Amino acid sequence: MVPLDYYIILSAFLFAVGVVGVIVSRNLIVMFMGVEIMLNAANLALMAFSRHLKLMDGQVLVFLVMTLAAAEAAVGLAIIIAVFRGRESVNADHLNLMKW
Amino acid sequence: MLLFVVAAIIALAAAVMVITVRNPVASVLYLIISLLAQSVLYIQLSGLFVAAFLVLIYGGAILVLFLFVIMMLNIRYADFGPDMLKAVKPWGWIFGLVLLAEMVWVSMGVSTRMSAVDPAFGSVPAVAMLLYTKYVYPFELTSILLLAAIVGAVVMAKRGM
Amino acid sequence: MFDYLYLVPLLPLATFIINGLFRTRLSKGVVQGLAVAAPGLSFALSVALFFGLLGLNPAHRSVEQVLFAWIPIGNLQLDIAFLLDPLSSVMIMVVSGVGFLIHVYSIGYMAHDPGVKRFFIYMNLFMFSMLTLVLANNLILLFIGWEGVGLCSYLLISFWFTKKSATDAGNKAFIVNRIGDFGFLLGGFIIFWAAGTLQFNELATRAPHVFTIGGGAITAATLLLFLGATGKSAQIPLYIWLPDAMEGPTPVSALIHAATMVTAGVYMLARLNFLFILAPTSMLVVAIVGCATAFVAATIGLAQNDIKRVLAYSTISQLGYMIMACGVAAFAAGIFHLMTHAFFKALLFLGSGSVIHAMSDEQDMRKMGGLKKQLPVTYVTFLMATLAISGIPLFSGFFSKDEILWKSFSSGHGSIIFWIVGVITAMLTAFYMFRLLYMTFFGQPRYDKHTAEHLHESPKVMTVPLVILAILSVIGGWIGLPHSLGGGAWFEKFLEPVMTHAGGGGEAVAVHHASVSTEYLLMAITVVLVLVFIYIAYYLYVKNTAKAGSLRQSLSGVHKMIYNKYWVDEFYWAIIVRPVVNGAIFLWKVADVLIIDGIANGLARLVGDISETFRRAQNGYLRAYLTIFLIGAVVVIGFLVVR
Amino acid sequence: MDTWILTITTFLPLAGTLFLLLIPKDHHQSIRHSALFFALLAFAASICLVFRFDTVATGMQFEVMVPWVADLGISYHLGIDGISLLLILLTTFLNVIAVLSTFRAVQHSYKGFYASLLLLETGILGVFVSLDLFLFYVFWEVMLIPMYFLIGIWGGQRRVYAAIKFVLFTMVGSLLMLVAILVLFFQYHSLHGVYTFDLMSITGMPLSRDMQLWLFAAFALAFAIKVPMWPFHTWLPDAHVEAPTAGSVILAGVLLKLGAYGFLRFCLPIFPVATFAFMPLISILAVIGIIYGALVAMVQKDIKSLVAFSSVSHMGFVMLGMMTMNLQGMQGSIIQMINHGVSTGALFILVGMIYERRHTRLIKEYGGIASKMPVYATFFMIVMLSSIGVPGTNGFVGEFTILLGAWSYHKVYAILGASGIILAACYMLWMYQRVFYGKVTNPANEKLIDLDLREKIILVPVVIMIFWIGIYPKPFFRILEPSARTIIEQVERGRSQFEMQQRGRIQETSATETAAPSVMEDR
Repeated sequence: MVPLDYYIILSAFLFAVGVVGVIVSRNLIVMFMGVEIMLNAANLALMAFSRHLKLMDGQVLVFLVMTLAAAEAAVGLAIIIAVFRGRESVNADHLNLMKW
Repeated sequence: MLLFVVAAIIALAAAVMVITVRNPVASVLYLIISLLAQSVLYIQLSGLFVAAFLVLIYGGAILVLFLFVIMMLNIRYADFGPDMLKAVKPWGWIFGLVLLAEMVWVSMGVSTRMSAVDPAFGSVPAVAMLLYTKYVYPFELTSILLLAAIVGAVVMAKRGM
Repeated sequence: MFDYLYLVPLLPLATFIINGLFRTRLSKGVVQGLAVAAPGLSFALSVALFFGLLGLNPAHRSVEQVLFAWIPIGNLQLDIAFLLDPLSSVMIMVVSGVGFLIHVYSIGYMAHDPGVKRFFIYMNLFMFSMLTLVLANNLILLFIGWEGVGLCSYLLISFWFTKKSATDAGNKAFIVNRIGDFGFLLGGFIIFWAAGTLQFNELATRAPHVFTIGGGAITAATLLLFLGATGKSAQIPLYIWLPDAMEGPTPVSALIHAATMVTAGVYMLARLNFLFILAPTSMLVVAIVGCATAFVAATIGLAQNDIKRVLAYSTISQLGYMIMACGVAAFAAGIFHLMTHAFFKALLFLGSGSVIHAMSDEQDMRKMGGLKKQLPVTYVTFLMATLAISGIPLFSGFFSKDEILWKSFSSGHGSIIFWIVGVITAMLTAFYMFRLLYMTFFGQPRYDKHTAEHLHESPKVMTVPLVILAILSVIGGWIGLPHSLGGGAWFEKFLEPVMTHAGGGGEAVAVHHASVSTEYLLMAITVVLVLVFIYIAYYLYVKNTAKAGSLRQSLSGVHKMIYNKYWVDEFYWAIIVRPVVNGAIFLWKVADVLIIDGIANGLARLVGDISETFRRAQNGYLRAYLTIFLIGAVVVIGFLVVR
Repeated sequence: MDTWILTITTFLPLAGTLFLLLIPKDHHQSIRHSALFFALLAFAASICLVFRFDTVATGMQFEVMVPWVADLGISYHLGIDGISLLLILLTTFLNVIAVLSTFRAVQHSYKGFYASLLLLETGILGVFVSLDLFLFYVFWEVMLIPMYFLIGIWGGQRRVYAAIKFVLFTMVGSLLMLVAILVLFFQYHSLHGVYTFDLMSITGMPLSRDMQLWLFAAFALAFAIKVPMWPFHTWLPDAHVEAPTAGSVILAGVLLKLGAYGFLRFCLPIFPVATFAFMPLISILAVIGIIYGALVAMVQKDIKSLVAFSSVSHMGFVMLGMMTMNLQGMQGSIIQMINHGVSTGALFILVGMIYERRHTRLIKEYGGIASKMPVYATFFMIVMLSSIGVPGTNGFVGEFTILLGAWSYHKVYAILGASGIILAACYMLWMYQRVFYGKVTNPANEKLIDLDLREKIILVPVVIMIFWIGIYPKPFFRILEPSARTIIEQVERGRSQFEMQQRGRIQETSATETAAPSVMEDR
């Protein structure tokens, strides 16, 4: 049996990758995928704890997170489409009107 | 153990590729690979139902949506020109690593062994039972959430057409 | 019968309201008819009430009619209530009688004015206010009338509102009167908090018990009330508004600024005699102010050329007499003179109005002359009034003025100085009044051809009131024939119940150190001196007019001073009006805009500047925000981990 | 009926707001008429209050007490006494007038305008009826928002500046007041172990002298800004000049009264000791306000800001009367609030009428208006006379009783205050002369037309009120007397109890000494 902390540390690595992806990338879609990676990292941790504690509530939570991710992806992508239509770009740096 | 190591390496490597390749289509494909590897880990954690769900819904539906959008907007090797915020990239990496270190530092201490579990753990009926009894309200609420997301997405994407 | 007392002031109010509301719908004739009928009816009623009062025992000649409670708070119980006693009954007769005549006269005088309806509406409001003033049973209801007449005075002075000088004069009248009212109110406060009532009859019984004679409270209260009187009755230092008030139509000058309103101060002093008698210091001040005003105004009157201005200064001067009379505790004499003055001064103004009317609105006496033939009725009546005001024996003014002079000499509050100044004033009065008469009606015509063509005697509607007033000016004084001349001093007796409230009024009659022979002597001196000055006026302005010019030359310094009214207006302007206005501008521009608003806006700007520096962080770049977000997360987690 | 009548009155305008939201925005006519309908309905409801009101009883009437947030002791506690009753009447009355007066003045977004106006009315009425500090605070803040929009959207040139200034000034005060309310709340809990915001319970709560001073100051600042007392008045001219007519009417007519009402209802009864300590300060500020407002009004170039400064002066009278702590001054002060609401409200309406015709408020643009608009000039004259307190109009009754009361409190204040009536005559008459008298020199004024029927209908009730209060104010005094008496008694009793406690404590602590009893400051 693989120890719990292996999963958690893997989850931490995945999460960090997601964070870096969101920050470093300038492509809105890639940033979005960074968010997805973070969500999955959290899911993995949830699965591991669920197994460890022998409580299936964790799995239910994972299930709910996935539906949330689906909703978020749908709306997020719709926003990206709307932005792209207006600006002809998916560069996050072009969206800098939110100031002052 | 070996299975874990292989799957973990694939998942992590694919994730790194997601954020480093410049072609968004490739990114999506790498993400799918990462997800597949993670589903293996899910099965190893006796989450059969969730693992299936991950592959079907996440890999199948959500990421396909990503692909659709990328194709539709026709973004390939997006060249964004010079970076206006040069400081962001190094700081992002540095603090990402610090964050990682912190998380690892915290995770190191958790208990190691996992004991055996009932074979029914994580099976479809077991999860379903939980979903329709204890978590029936959140479950139903997610449907409303999804509905709202669909309406929102349609409105958002349709405007101006 | 006394139940109808309230109708006396209410009738003019009713016509005021009717005419005011339906001004556009009613024809000119109806408006005039109603407006004239109201004071007429009031007068009839007043006479009836007067006889009703005569039928009562002298001790019970005081009728109160409470209409409704006005301001009831705690122990402050003010009613809308009227008080009929000898004093107020005389006053309502004078006010409504003279008022009625002047209303009639106005029909003719204002016939061609486009604002005639408005004129009569204001006049009715005035009648109401004045009658309320004299009938009020408490100090504050009196104040309603007091300010009401002031308001009407303002409205009527500004009647020709397209003329800037008229509206300036209106404002001046109102504001100067307000200064007096300020004193009036404060005086009322002192009395209320000391005596717990403002109702005259109650006050009269309580005053001797709550105030010590010559005490600080009563002295302050009476002086403040007297400040009110100086405003309304145009005494030093607040007399300056009255000459300017001549900007109003002449009937207004006659009614408000000669016969009735300006005497309100005298009425008030007489009404509150029981208070003033308790404050000898105040009495002295009153007497001095009255005496000084009489003299100063008379000197100014010597050099004025505007016919109405001369009359205005004459009014101030005569009011000074009345005030002086009150100051020497001869309240009845003051009221007596008030009444006779109402007759002859109204007549003088109406006569001058007739002249002005005939002269196509010319008011400068230098452009008149020789009008005796063209305006016979006006001339004769004017002459009667002039004789009356100069104090020629048998005319009404003689009796009342002589009464005052005698009392100022003989009364316990009097002094020989008052008498001397009073006599000098009488001489000056005779001089300037005859100067006016001669310049207007005698000598060669000095008016131009155009005026001459339009020259005409006034219509019947104007001359009849003149004649009636002339008769009154002659015989009006006979009711107050003093003992020394074989009369019964009937007028004084009639007023006695009001004047002896405090027991002090008796003093006015009781002083008899001086013998009857002294009285004859003083009377004779006055009459002779007056006749001498009438002759001088005749000499200078009819016989030898060149002499008047050379006299003016030789006295140019004095002439300039009195011609310019001692520069009092300019003085007030420089030391009060200008500093106040400049101070106000300073307060606005500096205190308000610069300091207070500056602090408020400065604080706002400070906050704004601080946030200006911080808002630079909001550069709009998503990734910058995210980086900072990440740093924050790392720090927080790091803190939790390390801890 | 009696239980819910206050709630109905208070929330009728809110119902109107909601109803207006249902009407399509281009149906101008129906928007106006329904706004008027609801304003009239609220007025009718408040008239009902008068008939059910018991003028003899002391204490609150029509009380409703329903727990709202029971754990925190917040309750929906309504009730009125004579003071609130008159102010409620004033509010509903002026609101009808304000709605009527803007039938033509508002140029755009009618719906929002009337919705805000009605919402504002609910906020104001709420303040007058609530007897729970929390509820009071909620209404107090609710009121700000519609007023902000009224000035900020439908105002004049510098409307945004004025609106923000108004909101910031008010907020600064009310936040401090919130803190003070919370302090009271916890103080009550520490004394009695119960959480409550109920005014009736908090009134009479023993507080130390220092605590009273600080809390009084916090409350007083909020109210002083609202009144506005000198030197917190500078938001007022800006707000008035920029606000649309209806906004000015409500602002001057009712909003300013909230400050004075706050003093009466909260500051005085809750902090009796502090009241006596602050009396000289507030009186001095009031007197300064009277004279300062009048002087500055005299040199204004804009009619509206002249009227605004005259408000500062008039509200000075209100505060002076309140601080006299005797029946005459107190009742006069409340009557003066009504007077000021009626006559200043009317002045703003009148200015608004001419502004609609000429689109300027500068005095020098006018001159000779009396010959073009005689009816208008007459109305203006009547209202002006009421404003300068000519006897027979309402202004006199108020000023006279206030000054009479002030005289017994402190003669100097009375004298200085009375000098304000001289200055009032100066600035008003001078303005009247420059606007109405003289010849028409400005050709733009040649074509002015006189008032139409609607405008007369607006002004006639106001004029009736002016003379009613001036000639027969007895009904008003009768309604006020028990309430004014109650407040004075509360304050006096609170102070004497406090003094007795102090004396007791001193005697306890220094039983051996032959110390003289503590000398309390004498009023």
